[in-house]
Amino acid sequence: MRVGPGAYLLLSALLFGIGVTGVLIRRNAIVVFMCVELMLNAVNLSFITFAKTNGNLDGQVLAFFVMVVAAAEVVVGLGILVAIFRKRSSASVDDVNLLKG
Amino acid sequence: MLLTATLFAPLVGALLVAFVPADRAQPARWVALAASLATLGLGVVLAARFETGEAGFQLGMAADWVPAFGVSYRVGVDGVSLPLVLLTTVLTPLAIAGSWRMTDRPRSYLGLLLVLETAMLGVFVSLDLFLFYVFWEAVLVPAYFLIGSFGGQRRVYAAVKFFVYTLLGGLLMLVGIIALFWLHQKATGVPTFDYDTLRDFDKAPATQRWLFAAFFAAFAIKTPLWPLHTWLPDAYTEAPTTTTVLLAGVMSKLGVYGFLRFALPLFPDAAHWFQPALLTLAVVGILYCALVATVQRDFKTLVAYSSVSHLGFIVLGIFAFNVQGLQGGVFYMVAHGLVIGGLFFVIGMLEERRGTRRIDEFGGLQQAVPRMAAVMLVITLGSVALPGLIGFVGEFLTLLGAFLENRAAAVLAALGVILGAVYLLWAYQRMWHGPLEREENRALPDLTGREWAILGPLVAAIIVLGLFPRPVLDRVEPSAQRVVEQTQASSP
Amino acid sequence: MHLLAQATAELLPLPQIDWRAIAPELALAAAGVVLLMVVAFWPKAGRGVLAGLTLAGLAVAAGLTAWNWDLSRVAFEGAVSLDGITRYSRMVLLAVGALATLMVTQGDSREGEPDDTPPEVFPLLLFALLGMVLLAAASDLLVVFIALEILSLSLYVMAGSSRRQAAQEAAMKYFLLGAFSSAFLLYGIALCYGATGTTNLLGIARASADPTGDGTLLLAGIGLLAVGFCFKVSAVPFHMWTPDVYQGTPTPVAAFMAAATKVAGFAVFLRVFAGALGGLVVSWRPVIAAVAVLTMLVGAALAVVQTDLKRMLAYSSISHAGYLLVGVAAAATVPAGVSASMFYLLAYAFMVMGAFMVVQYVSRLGPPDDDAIRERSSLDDYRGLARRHPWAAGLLAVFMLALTGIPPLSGFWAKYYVFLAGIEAGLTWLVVVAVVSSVISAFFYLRVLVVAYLQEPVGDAEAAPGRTPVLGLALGLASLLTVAIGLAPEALVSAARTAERILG
Amino acid sequence: MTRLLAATSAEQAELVVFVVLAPVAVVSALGMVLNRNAVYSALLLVVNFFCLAGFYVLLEAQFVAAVQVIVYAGAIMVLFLFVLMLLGIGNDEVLKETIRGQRPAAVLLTLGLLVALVGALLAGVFDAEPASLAQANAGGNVQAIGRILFTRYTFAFEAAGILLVVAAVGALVLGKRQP
Amino acid sequence: MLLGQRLRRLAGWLATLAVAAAFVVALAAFLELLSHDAEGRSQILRGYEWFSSGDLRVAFDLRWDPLSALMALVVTGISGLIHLYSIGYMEHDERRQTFFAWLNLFVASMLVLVLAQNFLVMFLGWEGVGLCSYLLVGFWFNRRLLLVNPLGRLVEGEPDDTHEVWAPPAAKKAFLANRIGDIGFLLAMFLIFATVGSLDFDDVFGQATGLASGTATAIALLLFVACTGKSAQIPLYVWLPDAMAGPTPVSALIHAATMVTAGVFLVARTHAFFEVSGTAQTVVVVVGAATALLAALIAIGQDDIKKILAYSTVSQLGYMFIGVGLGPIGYAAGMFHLVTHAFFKAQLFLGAGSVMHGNDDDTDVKHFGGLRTAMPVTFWTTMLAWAAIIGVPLTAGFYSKDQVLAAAFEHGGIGRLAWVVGVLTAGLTAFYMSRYVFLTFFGERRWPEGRHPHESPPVMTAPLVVLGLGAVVAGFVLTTFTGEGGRFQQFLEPVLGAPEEHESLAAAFGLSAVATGVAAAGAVAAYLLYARQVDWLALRRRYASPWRALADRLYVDQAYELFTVTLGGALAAFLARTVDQRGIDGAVNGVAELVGSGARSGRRLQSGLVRSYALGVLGGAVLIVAFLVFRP
Repeated sequence: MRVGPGAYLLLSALLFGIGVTGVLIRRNAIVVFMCVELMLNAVNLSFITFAKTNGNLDGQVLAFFVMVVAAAEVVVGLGILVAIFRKRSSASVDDVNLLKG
Repeated sequence: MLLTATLFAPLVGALLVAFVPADRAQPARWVALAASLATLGLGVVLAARFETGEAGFQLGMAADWVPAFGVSYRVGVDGVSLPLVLLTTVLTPLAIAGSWRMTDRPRSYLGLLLVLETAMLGVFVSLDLFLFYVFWEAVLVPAYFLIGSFGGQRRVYAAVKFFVYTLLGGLLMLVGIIALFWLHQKATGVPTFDYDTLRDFDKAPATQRWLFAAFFAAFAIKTPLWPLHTWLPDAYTEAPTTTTVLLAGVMSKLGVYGFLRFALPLFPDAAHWFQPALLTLAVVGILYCALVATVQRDFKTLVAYSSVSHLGFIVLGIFAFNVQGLQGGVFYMVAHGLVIGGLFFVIGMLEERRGTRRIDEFGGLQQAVPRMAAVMLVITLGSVALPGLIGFVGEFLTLLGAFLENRAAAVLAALGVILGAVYLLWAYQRMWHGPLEREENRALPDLTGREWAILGPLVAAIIVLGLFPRPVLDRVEPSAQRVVEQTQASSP
Repeated sequence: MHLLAQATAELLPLPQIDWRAIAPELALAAAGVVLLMVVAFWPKAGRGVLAGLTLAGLAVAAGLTAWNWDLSRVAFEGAVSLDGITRYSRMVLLAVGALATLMVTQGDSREGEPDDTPPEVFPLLLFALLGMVLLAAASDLLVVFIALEILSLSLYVMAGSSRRQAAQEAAMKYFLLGAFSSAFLLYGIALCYGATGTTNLLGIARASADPTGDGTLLLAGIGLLAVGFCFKVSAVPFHMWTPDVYQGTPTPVAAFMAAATKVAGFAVFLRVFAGALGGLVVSWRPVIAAVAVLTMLVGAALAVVQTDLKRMLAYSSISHAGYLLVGVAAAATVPAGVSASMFYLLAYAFMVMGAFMVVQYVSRLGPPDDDAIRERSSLDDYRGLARRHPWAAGLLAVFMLALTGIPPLSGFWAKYYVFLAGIEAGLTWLVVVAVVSSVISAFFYLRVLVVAYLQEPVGDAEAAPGRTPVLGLALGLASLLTVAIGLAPEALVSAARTAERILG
Repeated sequence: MTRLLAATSAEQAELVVFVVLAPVAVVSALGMVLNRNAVYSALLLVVNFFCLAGFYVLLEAQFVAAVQVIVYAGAIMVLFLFVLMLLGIGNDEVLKETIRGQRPAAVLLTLGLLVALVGALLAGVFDAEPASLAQANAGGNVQAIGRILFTRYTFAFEAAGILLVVAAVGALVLGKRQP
Repeated sequence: MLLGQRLRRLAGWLATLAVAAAFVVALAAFLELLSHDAEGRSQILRGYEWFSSGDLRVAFDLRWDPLSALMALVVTGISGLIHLYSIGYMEHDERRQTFFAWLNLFVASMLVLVLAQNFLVMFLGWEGVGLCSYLLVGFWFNRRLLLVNPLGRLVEGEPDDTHEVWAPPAAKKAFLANRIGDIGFLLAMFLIFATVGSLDFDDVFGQATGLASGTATAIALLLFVACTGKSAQIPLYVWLPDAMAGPTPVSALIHAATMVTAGVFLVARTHAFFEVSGTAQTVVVVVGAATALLAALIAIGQDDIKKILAYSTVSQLGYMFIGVGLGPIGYAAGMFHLVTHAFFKAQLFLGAGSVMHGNDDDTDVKHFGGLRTAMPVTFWTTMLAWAAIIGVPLTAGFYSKDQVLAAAFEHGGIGRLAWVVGVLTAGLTAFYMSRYVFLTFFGERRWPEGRHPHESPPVMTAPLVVLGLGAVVAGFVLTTFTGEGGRFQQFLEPVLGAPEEHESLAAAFGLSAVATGVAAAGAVAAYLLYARQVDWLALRRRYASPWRALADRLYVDQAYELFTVTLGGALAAFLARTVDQRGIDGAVNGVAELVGSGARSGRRLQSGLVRSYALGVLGGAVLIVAFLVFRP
């Protein structure tokens, strides 16, 4: 009995799904954004696992790049959220629907 | 080269009109008229240079346009298209003269009329399927604006309906054209839209049917064939009358011309396969629209329906696949163009005078405007195909052709001839005969010099071509004969 | 010293940098940085100056593109590949960038209002372009992902930097959904990597070619990749952000998004699906075809009921994405699919930018109102435009007819070419759907003309839009291109033909 | 003999760690999603990231694990918390759903996605024998990563640089000039 | 022919001279024709080619043979006189020149019709005369004319004894009825061309004998349809009485003497087909006989003098058709009756016109009486014509009618039936014509106060005299040479062929005696009823319902009206309002509406909420991935 890559992949998929659900059901924009981060990390887990199954390090490098991208995204994203919050002090994604139809 | 000049002269005229300062209406009118007359002149030269008795295309010109797509600029006329070209070049100046009094943005109006002329001429002379399609769609734009921005009450509805309806047909035809092009390229490796090439390369009957159906969509809607006709009464009725003259006089011929020039020679087997269906549609259209016309209250709508009915005869003649039918069909196109043009012109003049087209607003007009009544009578009789007038030759030949091919169809269509007399004479009686009861009708002025200049040529043509149709018929015959041969089904 | 160099060399072999291959990108990056410096250290620099510098940068990049024109190779160990798609998209993107720069310079704020975009928008525009050209050239999924993020982040910021509330809402929606979908894309990359052991497109192509294993994992990855790309090109059902974002963001930015994002998105779409995954076409073609059908019909149908021109253009851009997807579906088996799509992108880019330019022009009409939450782009603002601004109306007509696909305007050839490709690929049914969709779309394009031409103006004459020389120039260029391509498409078509061979 | 024992013990160790960490990761993730207080959510996410770091170690990705702890759990999450505090929106969020049918739809679709993904994994590399990264990691994981990072991934690396510039500019633009 | 206002007064004379000239030319040509022997008696004048298509060639060729010569003479002669008459009759009409222009146009078309050498040119004339009839009937397009209510002001609930109608509807009715017939002509031509491959008379009749009887029957019947239209036979006769709305000279020329006989001429001209098909002949005879009887009956019930004459015309045409329907034996007789009828019926109409002229355009026999003193010339000439039509021995009518009946009797079979009907009709004819004469010229004066009946000017009476004499003499002149194998028949033989054998004189005498007797009985009955002091109005009231049946033309017109106007109109309205607008156009707009509603509902999905958009993304992703993973 040992831990195969399948376990990690399943876990990663599970975390990804949880992240997705979070995005869909949370209203606080920042929490939604956190859920996106969770999704990215779930993917990272897959990358690392695949790196092991494939026996090369590319996966790890990819995971590294993903972190860089995530960092950049966070900066810009939080910037936008802050700007919006300044206009009308609510962080609920449901409150922004001037544009529809 | 001459043909190209004829083709684009109106477009040049339109540009010149556009450069006339916005506030000067009169010069714009003169420029437009001059341009259209110049086109007419070129058309006449064209006819003079035309070799009677030649079946093939003449006076043509060919040049690459988009070699990457195998699209070329190839134009030419034969006996079938020449009369239609002339019809177009004749009606346009008259239409421009007819809109002389128009005060609402005359510049744009006349410019659009000229653009429309070029587009329609293009359809008649294109010998490259792609070029043909381009002109085919190009017709829509000026027509749309003419109907939509200068028309009557429900003009927007009419214009959009017309545009969308026709566009649907056109695009389906485009699919057909592309498919044909692709089949040819796959078979021979040569990418080309050239008319003759695509006609001579043989296609499996099954394929032909699909392609024919695609072309049918465009032509049947444009003609229009029953039951695809409902855009037409709206469009004709709402359009300003001089536009209606061009729509009914020339544009309605595009569809039948398409059948004659493309659908038949390109897909002979399919044409035979579809023949019964088309004859049926034509006959139904003839009778149905004639009946519907009888109860119209607006004379313009009445004439619109009559036009659908008459085009049924043309389709009947074309799908008779014999020289009488085809020749008669082409002659009928010319006749119908002149006659219905005249009808709409007279309506327009009445509308100018009285501001209405409702039949029951008139009555006894012959007393007030006897000359107009006389002219109208000639035109009406031409429309009911009285022997000796232009309408008869076409109707006789088309019906004869149909009779030789399918007796039942011809007999039923002949009933349409009676109905045609019914609604037109009844309308004539209600508008021009009887007592002059309405006060506002008493003081109507009779035809002015300008109006004589418009109607005179038409009436003359209606009578002269009725008694001496051969100048037209002789030029048509060889080409019609050729089409008949090309339409022979390869596999009986 | 020498020894040290040797030591480091064997310890860490210095990478081969193929400078020439990425020269245009470098130029863009450099220009971007320079502009940043200018904005930072010379706050009083007018928009004219910035615009001039931007255009200069674009010009240099264009020059380098031309210099690289017949360069055809895979550089950076398969990270980027220079082939037809790359250079064609570079050309189109740079042109679009130039037009967008002009629009931004004019701005859509009236006299007496502060500019609604900060000066940083110029460098951001350049960086966005950089991301797009990279995306078009990327032949490694990682580079694809990074390039995608570069352009997305720039666009988020450009959208959000407007003072208008609607713009910020648009930015937030775009950002959240973009991040969400890029997570899917990333998962797709992960699965592809897991299935093939590499993210390099050439490697993936090689791996997908050999029949070991049933490739389900790879297919799942492909599906997720498709999700990511479809989101970027706003295909149904991943389109819902599009109308809100286009309507909310400042018109120049919206135009830039509509034109440039599509170009880049479809470039990569083609490279990945038609190129690397061409071997699996039988598996993914149904998906793309289905998405295409949905996209064409939904886009056209929803556009019919819009009352705001920007929003309507957004839906129209959705339906156009549908036509392009027809090209993509065909591309794997028919080379014409690739060139058709590229040509379509070219034609579409200028048409849609032109349309947005007219919107920008009209949005400047009327009295200034500083705290408007969004610009005036309601159809009612176009009533009787022909009477008061005949030229604007005329150009609007040109662009609308081109978008409808009326010959002889550029849009017609584009549509024709895509239809041709579709029929060649045996997707005639798809083409017929496209026909139906374009008939539906005629309704709303005409509706604009109806409003502009056939309806009487409401209210008294609005204040003049002020002098708009730059916008006028941009409009002139866009319309000129639209008409010229329509009359003589030959050169650009044959140029597109060179894109048919996809390297890695 | 001893090597064998060692090997098995290593595997057993991996098993133990996994069995311990996996539930924690899942629970923390669920907690993050379900907790009505944003701050707690953030903290739970941090926990989750630590677990992930643990997995990375198990999967012979020491460098990434370190970056995960430093960059993610450290920098990024701190940024999140900082913004939460700044905007003072750490307070409780009403969890009542307002969009009709959103939650069931969300859950169902997520399950659907999971089913599809799991299907793919099962068909794919599910029980593939994990290759060893031994020779790849020869000379240390960090060195190895550095090597390919600066050879095969040079271009991506430079691109990432641009990305960060954009992010910086973006933060600048979004942060300044608010009335 | 449209002359300026100044020349208006001259117009009539010019027109008359033109026709007279035509007559002279025709006469000359006729004499020249007589100079040839039988074979040489059909000459063809080649004209230019009208149009051609494929193997169809149509040229304006004219034919001059005994038949056409005969018709040409009748047409030009009679119309010359009527032109002259019209000068006086139309004196006070300000659109005289138009009138004469159209009248001449008519003569021209009629000549084209009779001289044509091929079917299409004949059709040209055929439709041309129809057009002229349309124009001339509707000439007073805006004048009220009074139609007499047959019951007079004698039935309760009849406020007025007249009601107004307009000429235009009558004109239209005439044209349409003709149109229906013309379609028969058209189809006949198609069938001929389809089977024979030419429309030239020589080619066609050359091959006619070789035709399958089925085809021949079809052609013949189609042609006969045309005849029923043009010559007012059952079922298309209804237009002729209405056509009386036109000026009386028109009625005389077109609707009595010339145009309406074109049908008879057509049958004679195309006899080849009828001979091949016995069926067609039978049909012609039966229709002719039925029409003769029916029209004669209806004529009894009419009070409008022009209507009486109109129905009489219809009835007499029936006789002619009986004649030409019988085959070679009857052609000559039919044509003979055509000629004589032209004389006396023209006279009767002109006489009636003269009566109206002298009585303020009144047409109601009830308002006349005792006019013989007031208008002697009119009276006497009318009496001559009367004698002719009822067949007083030695008058033209006697001879021609007698020949028709004799031919019918001798033909046997259906001919015998036709003979019986013919004799019966002769009696009825005598009755209603006598009624007309008695009520108009005899008895006490019934015209209203303040009316001063007066004789017409010589320009009108002169033609009356000529025609009246003609009515008496024509028959005599022609028959004295006729009888057995007489000139007239011989003259026509080259065209119509010769009958087989001749009837015995005795039988012929017996037959004519019977006919004459019956006619005399009819005349006497009329005399007893209308010329004595019988209160015929009282009788009319007592037998109101049978009378009304006659007066209302046995309800035939009403039936037609119900069928065409009411039902046809309803159908058209249904098609236009329901099928076209709701059905077809509704479907078209429905599609558009469908798109619109679909879009509106789709719009609701676009809620503006990020999370629903995300849901969309996820949904799409699930579908795509699931499809790719679990590939069908």
